[in-house]
Amino acid sequence: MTEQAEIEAVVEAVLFAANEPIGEPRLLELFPDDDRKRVLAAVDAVLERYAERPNRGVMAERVAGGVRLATRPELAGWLRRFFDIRGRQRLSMAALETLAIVAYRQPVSGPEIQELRGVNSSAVLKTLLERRLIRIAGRKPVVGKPFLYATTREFLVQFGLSSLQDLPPLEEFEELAQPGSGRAVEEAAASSE
Amino acid sequence: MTEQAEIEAVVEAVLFAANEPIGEPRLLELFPDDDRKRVLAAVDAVLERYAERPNRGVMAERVAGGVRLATRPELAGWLRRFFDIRGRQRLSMAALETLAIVAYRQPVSGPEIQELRGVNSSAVLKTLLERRLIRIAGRKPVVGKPFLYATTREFLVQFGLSSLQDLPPLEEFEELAQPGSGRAVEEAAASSE
Amino acid sequence: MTAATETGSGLPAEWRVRLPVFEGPLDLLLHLVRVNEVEISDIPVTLICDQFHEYLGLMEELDLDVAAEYLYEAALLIQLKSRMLLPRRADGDEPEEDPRQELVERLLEYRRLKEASQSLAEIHGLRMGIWTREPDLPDADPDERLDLGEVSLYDLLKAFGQVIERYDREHPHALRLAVETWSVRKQFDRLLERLAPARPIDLLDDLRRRSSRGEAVAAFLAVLELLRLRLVRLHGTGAGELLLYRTDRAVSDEERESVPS
Repeated sequence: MTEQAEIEAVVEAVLFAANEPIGEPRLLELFPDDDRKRVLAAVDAVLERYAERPNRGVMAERVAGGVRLATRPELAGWLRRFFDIRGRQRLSMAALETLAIVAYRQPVSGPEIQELRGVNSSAVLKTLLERRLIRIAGRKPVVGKPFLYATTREFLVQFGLSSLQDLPPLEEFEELAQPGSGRAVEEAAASSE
Repeated sequence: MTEQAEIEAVVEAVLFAANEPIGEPRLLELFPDDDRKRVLAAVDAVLERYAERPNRGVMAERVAGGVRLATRPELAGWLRRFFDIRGRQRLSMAALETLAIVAYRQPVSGPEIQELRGVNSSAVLKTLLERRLIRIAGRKPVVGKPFLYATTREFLVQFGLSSLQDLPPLEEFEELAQPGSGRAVEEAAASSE
Repeated sequence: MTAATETGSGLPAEWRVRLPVFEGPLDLLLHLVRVNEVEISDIPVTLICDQFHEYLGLMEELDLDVAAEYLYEAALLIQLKSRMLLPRRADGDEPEEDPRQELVERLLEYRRLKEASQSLAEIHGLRMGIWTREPDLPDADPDERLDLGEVSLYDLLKAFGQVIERYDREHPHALRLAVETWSVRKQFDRLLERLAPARPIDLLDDLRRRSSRGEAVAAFLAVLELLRLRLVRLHGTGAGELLLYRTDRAVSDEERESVPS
């Protein structure tokens, strides 16, 4: 049996050193079985310790099936200034469109993506592969055996999702797309100004 | 003038992201001159926040030239255990290269792999055997009778392949990596800040 | 193509000054639906078709490269426009299919996709501002950075590409020929795998495709072995091809072992 205080310290230290989301199972592996409840309580205690407050610069967040420590997004401007970095390159709209298709339709093949977007998407797919946001998930058993694509754990991390179930539901968009809906008319009016 | 709470948050975020000790002068540079006292107070507040307590895994300490956040040295044993376990689920680039050679040239002998990679690969081969990604597929009937290596079912599962025939030829990868269409390249480049 | 005259067919006047750029033809169509304040489900084909062509005309005026995808869509629209002009049958018990149906579905689908990607863009914009630390790994091999659960086929291919590239760089061609030894058995296996019943391969063509003289020699020796074991037969054609046919015989392990490796 391990002291509750020590378990909390270990959990905090692991999250600090690991720089990636750590799921409870990996933390539980470190301790004897009868510490189980204490480990789970320690994770909650650390989450609480790093809860968002105006004077906190670091937060604990649940992403990709684990917990990780990271800076609060609101401080981005300050950090960019301090480290004198312009920040990572943002994804283009083309890349985000392609990523959305992969996220919602996975596993999805290159030709299917091209069909949905109406344009050739191979360069964008390469960008997403290089940024590890998508991966090749096999081949589709049709003529030409095109690659199938799926999202990665890195995608969940970068978009702050606990799992794919956390994606904004597509039904919402379906509703919005209903002809005559208030939102669509509003949009049309706004863009015609 | 900046709010005390915000300065504290910025100082904590900077120390977290920096991976090295940060001195007060560099922190002071971020803020207008009349924030001076508040910045120094914020550093003290963060030092206090990360003061050593039995349930804390991270501490703030003054070291040569500044303040840094680090895991408490008493926890080193726990961290080593954590990273040891994690290491078993990781692959080095060397291992991935070797795995790729086995995949594409199987059955292939140790000396042949060494010839292609230019370095001794026996440690890496051992790792790959342990992870069950490759197997020994006999001996090559040449001087020294070196082992021949081939990939396993586990390998197919890992890479989402239904059979070795699905392994894409290198040319297909080159197509993916260098799409010829100007339009597609344009798309990838059109990423805006 | 519709002339982009001063009156035009109703594209916003400022487009003549600053032409917006779209992600593709569907994006342009969706935008035209918006600026005209019409419903996707009841799209005025003639108007949209004319404006689409006018946009392409503006692109050409500006010497912009009009991508093939736009031209393809333009052709579809012309086809649709002409179908809309055909008289519809008034009789018939079955409800007539709207020729626009397919276009409508594609646009609705694309609009959903647009909405989804915009919400991803918002999340992306916010979360780009999150910073993490470089991990400190006590005693860990800093090279062990690939998470086995995350390594994919793309990484594997890339790794193999790197090996080949490095090897070629470090081994000037002449030297490599001297070092390389080509396995006859490997060529034997390769040919057997390639040879499907009733699908002959052209021997000369196959030999020409070998990466080096050494490999071609090994492949030729492998063919001799295949002939010896009556696993293939060779058939010369009038056109000067040498066709290699797979016979019905199965290959035994002992026979395979007898081929020099």
